[in-house]
Order: sequence, then C-alpha cells, then structure tokens
Amino acid sequence: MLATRGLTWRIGEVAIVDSVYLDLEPGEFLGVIGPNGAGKTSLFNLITGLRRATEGRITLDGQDIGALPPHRRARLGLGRTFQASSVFGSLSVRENVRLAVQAHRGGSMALWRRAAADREVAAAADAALDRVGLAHRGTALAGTLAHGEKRKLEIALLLAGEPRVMLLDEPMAGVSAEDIPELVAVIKSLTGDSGRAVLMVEHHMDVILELADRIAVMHHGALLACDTPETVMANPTVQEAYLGESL
Amino acid sequence: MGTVILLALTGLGLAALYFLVASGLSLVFGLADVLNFAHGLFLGVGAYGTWWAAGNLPGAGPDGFGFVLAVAFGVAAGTLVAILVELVLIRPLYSRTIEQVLVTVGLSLAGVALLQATWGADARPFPRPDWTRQVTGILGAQVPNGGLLLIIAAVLVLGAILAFLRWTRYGLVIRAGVENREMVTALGIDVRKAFTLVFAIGGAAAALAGALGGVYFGTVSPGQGSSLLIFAFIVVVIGGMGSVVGSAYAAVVVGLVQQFVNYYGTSGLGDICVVGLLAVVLLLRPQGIAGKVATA
Amino acid sequence: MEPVLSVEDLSVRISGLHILQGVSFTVAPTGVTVLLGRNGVGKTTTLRAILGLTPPAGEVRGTIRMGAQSLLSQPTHRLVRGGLGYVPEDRDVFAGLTVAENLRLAERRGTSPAYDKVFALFPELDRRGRQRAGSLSGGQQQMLAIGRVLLNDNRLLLVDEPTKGLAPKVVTEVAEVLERVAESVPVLLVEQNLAVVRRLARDAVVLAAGKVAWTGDAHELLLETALTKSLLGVGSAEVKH
Amino acid sequence: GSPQDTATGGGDSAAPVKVGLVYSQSGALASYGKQYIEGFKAGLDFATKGTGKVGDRKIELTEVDDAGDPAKAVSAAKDLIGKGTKIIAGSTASGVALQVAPIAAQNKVLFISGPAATDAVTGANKYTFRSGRQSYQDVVTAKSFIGDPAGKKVVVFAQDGAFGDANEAAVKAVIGGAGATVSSVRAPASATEFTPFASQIKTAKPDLLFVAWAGTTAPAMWQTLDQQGVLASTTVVTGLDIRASWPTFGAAGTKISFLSHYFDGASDTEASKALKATVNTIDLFHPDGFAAAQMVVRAAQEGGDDVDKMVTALEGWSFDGVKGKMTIRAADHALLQPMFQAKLAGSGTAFTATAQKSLTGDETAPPAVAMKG
Amino acid sequence: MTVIDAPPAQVPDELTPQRGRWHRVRPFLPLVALVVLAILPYSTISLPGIFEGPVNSPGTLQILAICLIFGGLAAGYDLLFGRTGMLSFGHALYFAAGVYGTDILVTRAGLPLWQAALLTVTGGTILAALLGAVALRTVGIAFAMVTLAFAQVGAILVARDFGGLTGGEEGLPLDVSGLPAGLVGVTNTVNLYWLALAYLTLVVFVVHRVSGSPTGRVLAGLRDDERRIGVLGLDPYRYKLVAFTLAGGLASAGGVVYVLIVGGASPHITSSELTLSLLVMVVLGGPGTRWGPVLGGVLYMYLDHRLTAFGTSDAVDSLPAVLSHPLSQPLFVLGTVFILAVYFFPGGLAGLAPRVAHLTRSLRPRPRP
Ligand SMILES: Nc1ncnc2c1ncn2[C@@H]1O[C@H](COP(=O)(O)OP(=O)(O)OP(=O)(O)O)[C@@H](O)[C@H]1O
Ligand SMILES: Nc1ncnc2c1ncn2[C@@H]1O[C@H](COP(=O)(O)OP(=O)(O)OP(=O)(O)O)[C@@H](O)[C@H]1O
Ligand SMILES: [Mg+2]
Ligand SMILES: [Mg+2]
Repeated sequence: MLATRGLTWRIGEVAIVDSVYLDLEPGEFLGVIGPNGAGKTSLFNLITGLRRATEGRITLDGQDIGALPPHRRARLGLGRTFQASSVFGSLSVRENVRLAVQAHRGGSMALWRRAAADREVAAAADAALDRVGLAHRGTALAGTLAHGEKRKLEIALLLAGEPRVMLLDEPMAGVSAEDIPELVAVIKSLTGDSGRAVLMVEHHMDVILELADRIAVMHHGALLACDTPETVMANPTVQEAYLGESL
Repeated sequence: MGTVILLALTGLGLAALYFLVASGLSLVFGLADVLNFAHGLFLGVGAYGTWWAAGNLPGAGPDGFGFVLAVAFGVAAGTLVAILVELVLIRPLYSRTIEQVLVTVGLSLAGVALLQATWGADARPFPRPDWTRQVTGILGAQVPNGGLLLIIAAVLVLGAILAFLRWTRYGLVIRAGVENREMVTALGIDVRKAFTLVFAIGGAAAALAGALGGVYFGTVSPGQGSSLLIFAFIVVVIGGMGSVVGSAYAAVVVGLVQQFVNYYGTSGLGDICVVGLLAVVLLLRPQGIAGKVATA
Repeated sequence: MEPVLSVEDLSVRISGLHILQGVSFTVAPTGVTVLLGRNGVGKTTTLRAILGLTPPAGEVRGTIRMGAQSLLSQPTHRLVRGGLGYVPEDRDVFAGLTVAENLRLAERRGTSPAYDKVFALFPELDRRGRQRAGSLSGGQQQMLAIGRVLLNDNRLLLVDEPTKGLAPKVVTEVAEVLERVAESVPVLLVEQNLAVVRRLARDAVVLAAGKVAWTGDAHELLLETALTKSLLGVGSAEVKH
Repeated sequence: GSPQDTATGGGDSAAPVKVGLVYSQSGALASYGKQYIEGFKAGLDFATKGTGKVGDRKIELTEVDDAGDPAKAVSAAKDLIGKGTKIIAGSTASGVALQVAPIAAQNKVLFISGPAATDAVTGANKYTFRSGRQSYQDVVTAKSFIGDPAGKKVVVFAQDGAFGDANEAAVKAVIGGAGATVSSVRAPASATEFTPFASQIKTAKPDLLFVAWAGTTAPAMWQTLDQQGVLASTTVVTGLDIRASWPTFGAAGTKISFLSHYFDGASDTEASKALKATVNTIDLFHPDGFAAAQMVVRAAQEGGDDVDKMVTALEGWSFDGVKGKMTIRAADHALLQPMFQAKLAGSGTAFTATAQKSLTGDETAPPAVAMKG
Repeated sequence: MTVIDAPPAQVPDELTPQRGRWHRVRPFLPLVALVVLAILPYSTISLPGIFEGPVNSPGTLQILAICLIFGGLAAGYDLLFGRTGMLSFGHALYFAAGVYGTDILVTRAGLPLWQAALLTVTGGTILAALLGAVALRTVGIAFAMVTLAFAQVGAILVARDFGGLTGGEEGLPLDVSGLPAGLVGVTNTVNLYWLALAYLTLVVFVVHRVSGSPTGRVLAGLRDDERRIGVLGLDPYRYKLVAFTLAGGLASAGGVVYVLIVGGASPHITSSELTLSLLVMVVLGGPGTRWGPVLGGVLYMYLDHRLTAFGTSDAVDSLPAVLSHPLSQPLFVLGTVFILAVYFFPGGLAGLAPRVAHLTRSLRPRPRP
C-alpha cells in the first residue's frame, strides 16, 4: 500500500537518502535497521512530508502523495512517532491523547462546543492510554514525564490516530527492560487487525526479530537489503556494518 | 550627480547610525536571546553621560581631546548601566523570554522617565567639536562631517565586534549558552560571565551610538533612543538576528532606501518602503538576509 | 577503599513531588557503578542532583561528597572543572554549533584536550567536524556527547543511558570505550541495556519509587533470578541476550 | 445612590468657584504645561488683585495631569464635570483640546483651551474658548516678512500630518491669497536625516521659506538647512519656540527670521510686569495661562454659576493681557491678539531675542469661521 | 534557536476540570463577580486614594470603563499569545481599526452608530483575516516582526492623515450628534460603563468557550509543537488563522466601544507601544490563564490613569527631590511596577492564587505520624 520509487534526498552533493525503492504490503511489519546516520529517520521524514524529497515518488494506495503537506498525508492514514519524543509538554497526558483522537476524527473546527464533553473522544483516548499502560498518569503534565513514559505516550498518540500505515522511529529507545515486553505486545497487537502496515526503526535486534516480517537494511542512505529476517541476519555485510560482535 | 552623491553619503551616515544602534541590539538579541526593549535606555545614558561629562568632568569638554574624554565617559556610563541591568535584572530571568520582555519594557519606561525627571523633557544642545557642524565637499556634494564621523565609527565598531566573535571563545560559549545554558555549565563553563560580557558590549555600542547620535542631531533628549529603536529593530530583523554583518548590510539598505525614496518619491514613502521591505524579506527568507544565527 | 562519591540521604522535591526520598549509596573509586531502575524512578534526577542541575523549583536535601569536599551548594561549572564529567540522557549537543565547535567548547582551560583519543574512538566526529550537530543522526549525536567528556581528564564520570538509540555494533563499541575509560576513571552509569550492564558493572544500585531498593555486587544481582525479577522485573532469560 | 448622580455646583453665593485645570504635568509637553500653570496662577492673582476671590467666592483650582493623552484628559474632564465643576481650562496638546471641546459642549460647561495651537479649536462650539494663539496667526505674522507677496515664490516646509496640513493650508490662504505662488515640501515627522528635503528646497529657490516643525528633531533639521546653504540663500521664517530650545538652533539661530507668539520683553504691559514679577523670565506659554485666568475670573464674575451667562460675558470681551490688547471674537471665539517678529542673537547657550516689529490683533485676525456646535 | 518560546507552560484551566473544596461553587464565581460589577454604579462608597470620587461618580466610572475595555482586549490578545503561542506585535492595528473605523464612519460619513459598528467589526475581522493569511506564512520572531510591520504601516497612514480622514496627530473627535442620547454626556457615563462591562463579558466568554472547544485544544497543542500537530493530520496554518482572525475581530469590537467611551480617536492607539502594553498586560496577569490577562489589563490601565494623580499628590511632593522627581513621572512608577512584578509575582497575578493556597496549606498544622 505504501511504496517509494527512487526516493532521494540530497543536501548539496551528499545523498542522505539514496534512491530507495520500498514496498509495504497491507498487514506487513517491516523492520528498518542500519548504522547510526544511515538515513532511517530521514526516510521517515520524507515519507511523512516533514522534508521534501529531491527526487523520486511516494505513493499511498497508488496515489502520489509526494507533494502533500504533512497534515494531508496524516489524514490519508500515515502516522508516526519521533525518535526524540515530541509530545505536547504543557498539556496533560490525557489531553495529549484526546487531541490526537480529535485530529483523527476529522479535525473539528468547532469553536463553541465543549471539547471535554465529547465522551467518544474521551473514551477513545482513555482506551489508547490504557493500551500503553499510562492510564494512571493521565493528569500529569506531559512535559514532566520521565523519558520512558514519554515514549509510551508517543505510541498512545499514534494509536489514537488509528493510522493505516505506522512509522515507528525507535520506540524502544530508553524504555526500561521491564516494560519492553509490554510495549512489544502493544505494537504487535497493532498489526494483527485490519491490514495495518508498520514500518519500524529499532536498534533492539531482539525486538525487531520478534516483530518483523521482513527487514530492510539501510546503509549510507541506500537500501542494502530487504528480505526475511533470517536472510538479512545471515548477510555478512549486515553482520559487519551493523551488528558487530555481540556483547 | 551631486545630488545622488549627497543622498548616498548622507544615506550611509544614517545607515551608520542605525547600525550602531542595531549592532548592540543584534548581539544581545541574537546571542543572549534577550529581546531588549531597554536598549534605547543605554543609548540615552551614553548621550546624557557625554553631555554631562562635557560640562562637568574636569578635562572633558566639547572640543578636541576633551570631547574624546567626554564620549569615553558616556560610553563607560552606558556600559556600566548595561552590566548592572544584566547582573541585577536579566540574570535571574534567562530562558524566561516573556518575563524579560516585561522587565525590559518596564526598564525602558522607567529609565526614560528618570532621565526626564533629572534633566527635563526638553532637548538640550549637545556639546560637539565645531568641525562636526561643517561640511566637506565631495564631488560637488556638501556632505555633513557629522555623518562622515558616524560612518567611520560604524566601520570601526563592525571590525571590533567581528574580531571579538572570531578570535575569542566567548562567541562560541554564548551561542551554545543560548541553546542550552544548563549544558554549558555542565561542561564546566561559567556561562553567566559570557552573558554579562555580551550585555556590556551591546551597552557600549549603544552608548557610543547615543553619543555620536547626539553629535549628529545636535541635541539630546530623553526619548531620542526609543525613536531610533524601531528602525534599529527593523535592521536587526532584516539582517538576521545575531548576525552583525547582516545588520550592517541591512542598515545600508534601509538608510539608502529611506534617503532616496524620500527625495524622489513623496514624503513618508521612505518609511513605508522600509517597512514593506521588512515584510517582504521576512516572507521570502524568515531567517533574515544573513540567514544564519549568531555568526560573525 | 574510600568511595570516590558518597550520597547520603538525598531527597529531591520538584514542585511538590517527592521524587527522591532518602537515597544513599557510594561509588567505588575504580570501575563502573551502575544505577538501575524502571522508567521514572529517579535515576536521571539523581545524576542531576549530584551535578547541581535540579530545576529552580526543586529542593535538594542530604549530603553529597567527593572525598572530603561537599558538592551541594557549589555551582555546576565549578564541580565540572573539578573533574566531574557528564553525559546527559538526551545528548544535549548544541544543535546550532558544528561538531568541531561542540568539541572546542568542551575543552577545559589549562588542560590539553585529548582529541586523538576521541577521534580514535569515533572517527565519525573527525569527518563531520563542520556539520551542524543538530543535523547529526541520533547515534552520531550520542557519540559527540560521549566524546565531549572524554576530551578532558576527569575524577568521575556521570553517564546517563549512553547506548540508547545506538546500533548494536556501536553499542558494543561504546561499551568497550566505557570499559577502557573505567580503567582510569570511575563511572556512575545509568543503563537499561542489561547486556551492557553485565559486561561493565562492578557494583549496582537499584532504585525503586525514589528509594534505594538494593545495593551490592552487580553480577550477584544479575545471577539471582529472583532478585532481578523482583527488582528489575525481568527474568534471567532476558538478561542473557 | 443612583448611577446617574452628579454633584450639582453649589448655587449658594459663598460656595467656591470650582475650576478644573487639565494640562500636561508629565510627558513630552510637561515644560509647556509648567509655563501654562505658572502663568495661570500669576494671572489669577492679577485679575483678583491678590485675593484669589471673585466677590465673596473663592476660586478653587483642581489640577489634573493628562500626560498629553486625550483619553486621560477626557477622563479627567468627566470626573471634574461629575463633581460639579463648570469651568475647565488647560489642554497643552492640540489633540487633547479637540477631544475635550465636545465634552464641554455635551455637558454645557465652559472650556478654555490653552497652548494648543490648532485652528480647529476656534469655532469648535459655543462653550469652547481659547487663551492662546492659533496657527493661522503665526502664518499671518510670517507673511509680514516679505512685504508685498505678489509674484513671490513661497515654500512651506512642514511635517506630515494635521499640523503640517494646517500650516500649509494657512500659507496658501494667507500668502498665496495675496498673490504669491506657494508650494510645499513635506517630510515625515519621524525623519532624522533631512538632506533630501533640504536639496528639494534649494532646488525650488524660494523667496520665502516657511518652516513649521515641532519636536526633538528640529535642531538636526536646522543644521541640515544651514549646511546645505538654504538659510543663506533665502529668507527663512519659523515660529520661535520656548527659550530652552533657543540654544539648539546653534549657528542657524541668527540666520532665521522668527515670528513669535511671545518672548520675554516682547511687550511692556501692566500684565506683563505683573507676570514677570512672579516668574522672573517670561516664556512662550506663560501668557496663555495668564489670559486663561483672566477669562476665568471674568466668566465667574459675570456668569456666577450659569454657564450660558459666562459664554455671553466672554463673547466680544476685550482685555489687557500680557501680550497687549486681546479680544475674544464673538462669532467664533477666536482670540485676537498681538503677534511679534523677532531676531535671535548670541551664541553658545546664551541667546537673547529682540522684537523687530509687533502686529496688532486685528492685523493678525484669522478669517471668521462658522460655529460648529 | 527559539527567540520566542511559548509562554511559560500553563495548562488552560478549561481543559483540566478543577477539583477541590470549592469546585461546586467555582463555576458561579464569575457570575457573582459580573453581578457585583453590574450593580457597582449604584453604590456611593468612596475609596479614598483608589478613586477620586465615589464609585458611582462619572470620573470613576469612566476610568473603570477604560480598564474593563483593556481587560477585554488583553483577554483577546491572550487567545493569540497565551493560548496559541503566537507573538503578534501588531494587535493594536485591529483595535485601532475599530476605533478609527467607527469614528470615521460616524463623524465623516454620518452613518448611524449601529451600522458603523457593524461595518467596522466586519471590516476589522476581514482585515485581520487578510493580513493574518500573509503574516502566518512566517513563524516565531519573524511573525512578530511582520505583524509589527503591518501595524506600523497602519500608524503611518493614520499619522499622514490621508484624505483628511483621520485628523493626523491631532486625532478625530467623535461627532456625537447622531448618537443615541444615552451614550452622550457625563451623566450617561454609567451606560458606557455597562457597555464596557458587556464587552469584557463577551470577550471572556468567547475566549473561554473557544479555549475549551476542540479548536482550543488544537491551539494549545500548536503552542507546544506545531510540527507534531501537522503529523497528527491537522493543518496548523488554518487553526492559527482562525485564532488570529477571531482575536482581530474581538479587538476591533473593543475599538468600537472604546471610541464611544473616550469620545474620539487619537494616534496613540496605533502605536507599537500599545501592542507592547497588551503583551505587558498579559504577562503581568499570567498568560494562558482565565483571569490573568483580564486582571493584567485592568491593573495596567488603572495604573496608567491613576499614576498621573499619584505623581502630583501631596504625599509625593513632600518627599525630598531625589524621590519626588522620579515619582512624579507616571511612567517611572509604571515601569518600576512591571519590574517588581516579575520578581514578586512570577507567573503573573494569576499565579498568585495557587501560591497563596499553597502558603495557607503549609501553614496549617499537619497531623504527626
Ligand atoms: N539537515 C541536514 N543537514 C546535513 N546533514 C544531515 C541533515 N539531516 C540529516 N543529515 C545527515 O544525514 C544522515 C542520516 O541521518 P538520520 O537522522 O536519517 O540517521 P538515522 O539512520 O536515523 O540514524 P540513527 O539511528 O542514529 O537515528 C546523518 O549522517 C546526518 O548527519
Ligand atoms: N521538572 C520536573 N517536574 C516534575 N516532575 C519531574 C520533573 N523532572 C522529573 N520529574 C519526575 O520525576 C520522576 C523521575 O524522573 P527521572 O527522569 O529521574 O526518571 P528516570 O529514572 O531517569 O527515568 P527514565 O528511565 O525514563 O529516564 C518522573 O516521574 C518524572 O515525571
Ligand atoms: Mg534516527
Ligand atoms: Mg532518565
């Protein structure tokens, strides 16, 4: 459903993302790995529209979305999380999620209705919070959350938007070992239903191996390989450039 | 031809005055991240300091070395006030941008009122050497010496600030401090000193602008600083916040546009053009001409 | 052996929240002491309190000593100049400055910065000297943040989750670096990656809900399945890989 | 109480006469205001022969600072009127006078405008008078500098805005009407660099340059006109401002022909002696305050508490003021008064003005306008 | 680099339901305050030193009316600044458009008041929408400066007195002959007071409703992270434009009332200082809080008006010259008050209530464990 064709982003002479061809099938979970600075986050930025590609096309369900601003792409069903948590720091955790739910329900321009009175939004938001295990932090200001909690809130924001294609940028970074299985379960549950596709960057290999159907490897902006986990892990270049010796 | 040269040179004189005001503003604004509405006060202190010294300080006077001494006193006074303001008022408020606005607005109101309470609302004649009242014939144009003095001073100030930013570590410390003060301290640097220094330099530049502005206008009055400030702000923004070179370019553009449009167009059009220029530059290049923050 | 750092009865309140409640532990003069605990227990808060970086709204009580010297009430920059290196959790590189400028800023007066050591560890930093740090990838920023403290000689390093967001290969490299660093300088490390902990840590301090739940030998902790389960909430299976 | 209560002016014969003075004590025009109030107090002494009373009734002054802001002046006026004040005087700034005048008419109280020079106060309404001169009288005085204007070329150099407009219009009417060709060079009030304008003036080669410029940039403007040789090449006329400003003309001061509303020594009247005795050196706006006090006393004497009677008593009244013979023209309440030509002499900070000529109130009379309200 | 951060984090109260002992009464407190303010003119209490005359005297009512208007203006400005994080330096333009628009239509064109008011508010809103559409292409300090530039053009146009419409620096007195009799004359000041109160109520109500609405939630999000809003699927530009237009419309409505109260327009109100004072009012009160901006606006205007009297009072005159000279400068006192306010009431007046509550709580004896 999501496809990139020769997607390239150059700054000056340097290609940060270099002619990437990717296809994401409905219901598929595609892991993205690669050394630091390979261009994974940049690829996400191109797909979600925070950066404009210098060459190449991006299509969603066959429609070319390369020229749309971020919010239009989001409305078409693209959702993402950020590598560095970006939540609404001066709003409460619950308000954060409600805002996301509201955005998903069509971005009401109502000026006169009471937002708090919308039970459906509230219920959907609470459900999302429950799912990531943040329900007890609902009234805390998002800005004062500890790092790991912010990661969870990021995912709750994403869930609230019920996107069809989800881009997760290192969701496990900084999450305490105890909570990783829980979060993995949450992410796993996302894909099971309704043909939702996921693109996830992650450096925790065990998580990637547990979740991904296929793994794409990026290196110096280019797609080095895109194949089943077994094949990718066996690839000597990947071993050498990315995994190194295990601890 | 004579007219064009006259307009160009007087325009540059005006530009030099704008630059002197804007350079300090730009440093404080771009480097210390303080939107300093009290900059006009430093200007006023510099002007009144010079004026007072010429009349009261032994050895100082309106002429020759005495005048240099008077200006030096004015600049010192402005610098001192700037340092005090930073130490007492701004220091507790870093990273609280909005409260800084409140304090600097309050300071500009109170400061100007204080000058007025002390020396009255009326303009006072400004002590200055006689040659600054004369003109120099350049290619058939009678160019006022006061304007030429401003141009020379502006070039010197530009050079000095650039040297400071390039050759000392302070430029770096300040730029980093704007982004994240805490982390600069966590690298073992006393960031507060650097910020005080920026204020001192900004204050000195403003005070010099005040003193030379006094020469140029021939008078000193409490509100003078604030009325120059709006154009200085425009120059800073067009030039790109924190870029001293950008401010210099912008000052030249603003000065010349004002001068030529006022002559060839109808009156008042010059101001509107400058304001229009600001809007256009920002819409096309929100980061200003120089476009990079805090570069030399 | 005299501990290099001793924290006694440390309490931190931030805007009414009691985040740390009477935390006491010591850091051994050699090797890595690791600070463990779930998200939000106050690990970062502890490190920042040691450095005097608690937000103005906060209130710190207790004693923190390095040798005979009391650290509380000293300004941060003086502590750092006295040999306390800090690698913050969110990297906090100066996004507007270039990599080279970031490093130059970290030089301390009166010492000769060990650039060769840093560039040998992270050649990337040498190559990208002129790039704005803000446009570095997450991992590259992490390298810069670590490289920055290694420029100088320190008496103690406070390192907050240095491997977060790093590729497995780099994680291994960073672990090696820290291992080598720890040979000469003691390190107080906050880390979630238990594999890294296993490799580096000599002593461990486990926080839970703002209090110290366990201190002792790190390997002992990781070997005792029941202990890890109850303190860190993970089974030994997870610890292993 | 009721929200529409206002105190009524005590009708009994011993109650004091309440007079409200709303003028600038602070702000940019504070020094004008200071002269005004000094003049007023001296005038009150003079007109009541030192008793401060009209008949048995004491004149009770309430001074309010408007800081040059019309909104504050309006608030102050409403407050005074609400407390039963029937006479309000003051208004240092034109903007203030223009906005207080309608308040006076709406509430039927007497308003005597002060130094505000705008022509628009004249004929504003039945309840509004003025105690100072108006721009038109300045221009008529300027005309006296060029003898026969027919065929002469006159340039007006003025600020953008209403003040400049009024001056330009007045010059066109007065001097242009007498046969001169009048053109104008206008500059923004905020201008700090005057070379383009000086060049334009010089190119025009006028026989007479009339300059209407107020504000702190005036010295820079004069210096530029001097440097570009304008002052040397033609007769330049402008209004003589307060004494404090004289040194700021610098070398240009002695090259300019001044029209003057008043300066110390311009007249030698009883009133001027009395004024000088209290203030030592008379300045530009002392006479306005003095005249205002004389008018207040007259109104209180003749009108009691009846404002309409006060108006009648003032309309057409002639009196001996500081400047000489003053007449309130009944039709539009213009204050006909002598005006002066002056020269400055001296250098440094010591300048003196000497009168060249004085014009009578009739000679400088503005054309009558219809009463607007 | 962010030159202008979002104002200090304040959760809009509208979005977080209050708890506590008072939470049942709280919703009615504003209503009580409104009733008290509405019947205030029937009281003859004198507050010596605070007001010149009794509360129901025209002078007092006039000052109160002006204070209320600025309370409303500040609340409207806060919709931009405190709640959306947009720092506009040109908000005075829309207020001035209201003042001059009404004045010109009534005085020069002779329209009846209601028509003039309607036209003006519509025009002011459209003006805000148009200029906002352009200015919002920039963000941060650039946005502030573009709005400042627009306002500056407005100020120049007013000062130049194009077509003799504005009266230039002398201003334009309002022609009251066609106005309803109830709005003219000192005895009717009370009606103007009620009008101002109505305006304030309207603005507070609108701002409150909007902040608590779904759109308000988006505005609060915009203040924190605009990029994030985009990625959630909302167009930041549209929402900011809505806020800008609404605030502009409210400001021009304020202008309509103000011109009636003051009885004319003067160029003071087009100056950039006025925008700056709006900012000061909001910060003084507490940005993003429900009552802070209102209190800030009222306090600012009260001081601005009353300090002139303070400066000339006997108490000040009797002080030695070093003190009495500066103190007789109203702006000196005003400026000093701002500076002190920052250090003594951080977070603005609105931050005072929780601090007092905290204080009383900590003073109460705690049960021993
Ligand atoms: N604006 C920019 N200007 C210059 N270089 C840039 C810019 N943005 C990104 N880069 C460079 O592009 C490369 C790819 O960065 P990106 O953030 O996409 O990496 P990544 O794969 O997400 O790495 P990580 O796993 O460390 O997060 C990096 O080398 C980075 O320095
Ligand atoms: N400035 C602050 N204001 C209010 N609460 C804060 C503040 N800083 C931290 N906290 C709270 O203190 C608690 C501890 O935070 P801290 O960052 O120290 O946790 P941590 O152990 O480092 O967690 P993580 O593993 O997620 O990094 C958290 O609940 C957090 O919400
Ligand atoms: Mg990345
Ligand atoms: Mg942490």
